[in-house]
Amino acid sequence: MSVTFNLEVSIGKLRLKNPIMPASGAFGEDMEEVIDFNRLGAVVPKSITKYPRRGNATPRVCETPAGMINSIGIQSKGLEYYLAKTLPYYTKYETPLISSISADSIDEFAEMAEIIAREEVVKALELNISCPNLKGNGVAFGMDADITHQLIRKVRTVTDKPIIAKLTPNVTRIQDIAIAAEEAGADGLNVANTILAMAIDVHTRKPKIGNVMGGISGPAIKPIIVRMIYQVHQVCKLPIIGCGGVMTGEDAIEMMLAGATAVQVGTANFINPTAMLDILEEIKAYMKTYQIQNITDIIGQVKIDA
Amino acid sequence: MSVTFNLEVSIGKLRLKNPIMPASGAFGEDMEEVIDFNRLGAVVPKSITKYPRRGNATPRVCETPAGMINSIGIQSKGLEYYLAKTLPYYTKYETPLISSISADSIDEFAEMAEIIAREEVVKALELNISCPNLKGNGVAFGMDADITHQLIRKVRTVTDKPIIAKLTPNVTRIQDIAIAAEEAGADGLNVANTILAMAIDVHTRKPKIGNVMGGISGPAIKPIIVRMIYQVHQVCKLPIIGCGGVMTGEDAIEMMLAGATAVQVGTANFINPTAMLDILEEIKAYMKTYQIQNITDIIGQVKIDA
Amino acid sequence: MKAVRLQVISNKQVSQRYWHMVVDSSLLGETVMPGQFFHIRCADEYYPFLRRPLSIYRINKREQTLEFLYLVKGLGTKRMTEIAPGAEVDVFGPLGKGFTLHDSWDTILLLARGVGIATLAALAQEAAEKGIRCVAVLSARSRNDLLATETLQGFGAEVYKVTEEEGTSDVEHVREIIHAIMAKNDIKAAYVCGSKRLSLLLKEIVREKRIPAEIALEEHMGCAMGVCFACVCDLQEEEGLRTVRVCREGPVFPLEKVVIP
Amino acid sequence: MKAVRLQVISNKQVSQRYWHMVVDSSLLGETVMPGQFFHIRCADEYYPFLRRPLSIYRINKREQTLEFLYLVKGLGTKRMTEIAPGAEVDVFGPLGKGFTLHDSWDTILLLARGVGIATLAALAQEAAEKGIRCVAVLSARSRNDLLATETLQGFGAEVYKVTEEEGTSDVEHVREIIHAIMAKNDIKAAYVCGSKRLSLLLKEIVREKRIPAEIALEEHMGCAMGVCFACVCDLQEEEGLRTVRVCREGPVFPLEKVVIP
Ligand SMILES: Cc1cc2nc3c(=O)[nH]c(=O)nc-3n(C[C@H](O)[C@H](O)[C@H](O)COP(=O)(O)OP(=O)(O)OC[C@H]3O[C@@H](n4cnc5c(N)ncnc54)[C@H](O)[C@@H]3O)c2cc1C
Ligand SMILES: Cc1cc2nc3c(=O)[nH]c(=O)nc-3n(C[C@H](O)[C@H](O)[C@H](O)COP(=O)(O)OP(=O)(O)OC[C@H]3O[C@@H](n4cnc5c(N)ncnc54)[C@H](O)[C@@H]3O)c2cc1C
Ligand SMILES: Cc1cc2nc3c(=O)[nH]c(=O)nc-3n(C[C@H](O)[C@H](O)[C@H](O)COP(=O)(O)O)c2cc1C
Ligand SMILES: Cc1cc2nc3c(=O)[nH]c(=O)nc-3n(C[C@H](O)[C@H](O)[C@H](O)COP(=O)(O)O)c2cc1C
Ligand code: FES
Ligand code: FES
Repeated sequence: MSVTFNLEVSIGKLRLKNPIMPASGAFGEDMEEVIDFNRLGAVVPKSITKYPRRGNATPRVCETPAGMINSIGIQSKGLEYYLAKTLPYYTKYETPLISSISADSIDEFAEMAEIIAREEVVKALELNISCPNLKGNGVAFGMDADITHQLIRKVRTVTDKPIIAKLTPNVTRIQDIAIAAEEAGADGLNVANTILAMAIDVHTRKPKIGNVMGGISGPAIKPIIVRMIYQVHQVCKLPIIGCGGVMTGEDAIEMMLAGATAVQVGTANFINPTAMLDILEEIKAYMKTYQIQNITDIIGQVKIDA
Repeated sequence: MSVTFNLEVSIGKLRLKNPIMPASGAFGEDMEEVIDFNRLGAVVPKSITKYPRRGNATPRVCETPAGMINSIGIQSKGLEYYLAKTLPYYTKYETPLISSISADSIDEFAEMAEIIAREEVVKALELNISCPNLKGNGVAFGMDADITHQLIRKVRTVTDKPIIAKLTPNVTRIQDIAIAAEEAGADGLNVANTILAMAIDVHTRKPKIGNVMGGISGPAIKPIIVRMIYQVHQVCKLPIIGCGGVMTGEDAIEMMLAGATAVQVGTANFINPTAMLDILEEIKAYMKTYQIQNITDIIGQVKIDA
Repeated sequence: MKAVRLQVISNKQVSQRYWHMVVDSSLLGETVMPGQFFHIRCADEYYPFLRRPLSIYRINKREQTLEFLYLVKGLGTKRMTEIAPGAEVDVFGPLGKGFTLHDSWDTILLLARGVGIATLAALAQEAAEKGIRCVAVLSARSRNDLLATETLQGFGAEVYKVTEEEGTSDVEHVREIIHAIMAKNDIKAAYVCGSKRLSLLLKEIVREKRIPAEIALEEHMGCAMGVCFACVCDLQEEEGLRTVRVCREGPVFPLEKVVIP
Repeated sequence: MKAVRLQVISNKQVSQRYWHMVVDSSLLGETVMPGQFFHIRCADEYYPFLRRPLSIYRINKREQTLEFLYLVKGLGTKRMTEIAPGAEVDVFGPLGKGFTLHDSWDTILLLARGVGIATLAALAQEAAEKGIRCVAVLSARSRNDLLATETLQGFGAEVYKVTEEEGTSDVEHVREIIHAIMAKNDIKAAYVCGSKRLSLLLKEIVREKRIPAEIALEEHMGCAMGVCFACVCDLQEEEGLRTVRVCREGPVFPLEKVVIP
């Protein structure tokens, strides 16, 4: 008796052959030597900025218990290079590409989104609204529900391609931001970016990150992200992409049970370069064990006692 | 050449012989069998509520990478028992006692604070404003700067003993809450309580905590707490008690470099029952290595490149 | 109760899912009672992070060793299997209150499911030392899981085995066995560990027979020293429900009082 | 470049602070060049969490082994010392670009500080195989730290040693040594690793002497495969500054281009 296991999921009108994709900033062309991109649900290159940026001072990463802090500072070659080189590179893969965009203002988001969305190879946009809003005292767009609403609404007017808002977890009530993004017309939510963190070397007394603070990722924060996925799923109908600390297939399943439709894998790629493919195999094994035919059947299926 | 190392620190008018004390909820009378309470900077019993409470469903704890989630639900024997039994028990120690108070409303905080502060053995109050405000949709008091201000202000009117506001890290800008507490007359800030988290058993599909969500503590969250200590120290003059993930003397030093005056140790006690005393020895060794005579000399001394 | 590093004398797989560890307890310097447990650091890491509670399985006063029998369940016990003889293991204990056993009793009944056998084995040992007879009903998934029975038989216990594998472990069958045992023996007290269903069964039987019974409970623990209130359960007392800590007031409780959820 | 589990043949302490590991590379199936490195998982845990970059110290093509020489610095390298022979170590590599060495050169200069010796040792080995003479200036805290020099001497290198312990490691003294070496030998190229001060010194000297030089850089790494941009440094190119990744475009760079911060 052979059963086929269906891993397909959808984020708005974007259909993915499976729910596993890389997290922006922890993936790139150079990984083609270690994994077959065609086996992924989607590819998500590093967030792109309008103009080239040099990024932050080194050290840019440091290790923490079960996690790492990074402060790369969106080092980027700028939109021009992205259109001329990065996007064309990915045309050789059949896997849908999600473009992650970082910008300094709402207008810049809209401007970039419009240009990028025009590209055939781009199947969806992920708006990194966790980056600081230069016009708002440097507070991240995604820390404010109103600004999030304005930003998504504006981008919505320039493209019909699916828009995913990548939320920041550094907020009091992520549900409010999620609802704002939903009402403004987003097609999906990424929960979430890194949590602001800091580590100090007690011997040199210097911050372990050149830029003083950075974002913590990895298994350490997974329980916080799972909670946020669950909270957002309770109040909002949009498909959620879970992101933060996924190392194994079980971690991905946990996020899906909490309410995620798809899952991004970031830091795990640094520890295990084939993590995404291993996770896919582990998900298949789980489906087999529990005779789950469609992976969509487990989304939000955490059992809460009445 | 013998140098003496001075570990004394002050929180308002409360003088502590050293900066190490337990975190509320991870300490209790039963620990007297494993450590000498007289060697601690302070003792902090479990948060007390006005009326007895049964607490939450089990399991109440679960393990996460480099951390744990708990949802005890402030199981408490109530104020009456606390006054009759708990406080008198601690009179046999010379270590100052900080009373941690949890309440359902601002008035209840004030009422309890007034009663407890009258007790001779109580040297300071720690207000657990991370607990849900029953009159505010269950949102924690400490998630709102205005409510925090009102709460501290009200308690300030009923006692002259030092008031420490124990902040919740589940906020967008902890600096705003810290400033509100400072302006309202707090003498110190505890940064911070646990971060809201969730874990799901992928086999049973049930939350690993009976109460669905709980607070994550332990080394996993230390980088987030260190960041918050640093942020609060930048904007606010009050002494800070750092709390979250301290396992070793170096962790305590790290928090002090970020801006903490004292440090609480919670979960570490579960892993190593003599953690607090070991941490004290490690701090002394550090002071010796770097010839630091007064521990206060390192507070906030992280070196930031211009 | 203290945290000490004890040397591991042996640590071996004894059946498909069970391991057995012997440690040198000469440095412990505390008396250990059947039913008590240790909170064990399975690895010197931050994940597994928490200690794991394990009952004392055998107490060898003369050789100054302690033994644990453990089921390899998740990360913690898996790491515990990796501790090599000669290495040290960080144990915190002895913790909690043990079983009540009166010298005057001549026969007692032990009812254990799965790794609950580990907890009751120490009691069987003490009973043997006191000249008290034990009749034990051991339930498990498979014959393979029942390997520990040999220890109990070594203590002179009369052992009945039931397993899922053989289709003999249903509650009604166990009830019949217990009734048969009670018909043949003058059981003075009964003890149960490791199964909710069997605990409810025994509760019913001892209520009828009016004999004392104790249960050793398991609950997820944080501190294991009574300060965190993670490990609570409810006792039905005359004045109403009373919440107690399994690590401190337990893990052994009077069976009739425990509210089995 | 791939992540494979290789068997550890030996892993021994070779001096107070240094360890030496030999692994069986027969399963690697990739050519390894001096100056390249591996990103090593020091323990199968979540803390240490990240891999650690270590240069290849010796490449034994015939025996199919690779060797690493490492300084025990923090948590990761400490855990690495605990890997027993026979166990496996998860290595990812070979990564990065190696040194440039022209067959026509007859003598080269190596300038290494501390564990930078490990990186240059592989180059000395290749030079020996190509019949190129090496003169090496090795700097370290103590004589004890200089134990690796024996390997270099084994490759026929002429070795000068300076240490803090003996007060011989200051930049001016090293400058004198290098000038003396250059007076006696026709140095065709120079290589440096492990010290900012010595790199600046060598940069100055080779600029005067108009010989090519390379530097092997160290930077904290996340992915080590070029995707995270953690490990950047700046190169001074004709068109201006260019930011490159140490793990991908490096770790070996033309000394004259590197902006030493
Ligand atoms: C007083 C007491 C005595 C025990 N004696 C024994 C014994 O002698 N032999 C034996 O094999 N087992 C015993 N157990 C159960 C044992 O503690 C668990 O099987 C063990 O903690 C599982 O850890 P793990 O890492 O393998 O599993 P995981 O499922 O990965 O553990 C995850 C977390 O859940 C906790 N946990 C999981 N199951 C239990 C459980 N049944 N009870 C308490 N905490 C649990 C773990 O401690 C850990 O914190 C006892 C439990 C208690 C409370
Ligand atoms: C390309 C390259 C080759 C290297 N080759 C060798 C070698 O052959 N032998 C050797 O002993 N050392 C070498 N190093 C340095 C080695 O990577 C560090 O000493 C090691 O990572 C320290 O890890 P730890 O856990 O012991 O120290 P910790 O200080 O605890 O490490 C904490 C974090 O900082 C990083 N880190 C600390 N120091 C360095 C450093 N100098 N470079 C990069 N990351 C660092 C660690 O990787 C880790 O992420 C090399 C570094 C690079 C970049
Ligand atoms: C080195 C690094 C760089 C990152 N760069 C970006 C980025 O450019 N844009 C973005 O939206 N997120 C970025 N992130 C965040 C990740 O996409 C992801 O949200 C986060 O790492 C949590 O997932 P993880 O725990 O699986 O890594 C970066 C993360 C890391 C570790
Ligand atoms: C089991 C447990 C119970 C706790 N109970 C309380 C409490 O009653 N009141 C309170 O303010 N904080 C409570 N906390 C939070 C701790 O005081 C502390 O803020 C948190 O655990 C972070 O510190 P740590 O990482 O050192 O444990 C509790 C924490 C744990 C683990
Ligand atoms: S485990 Fe902490 S009170 Fe029992
Ligand atoms: S370490 Fe990631 S780019 Fe070099």
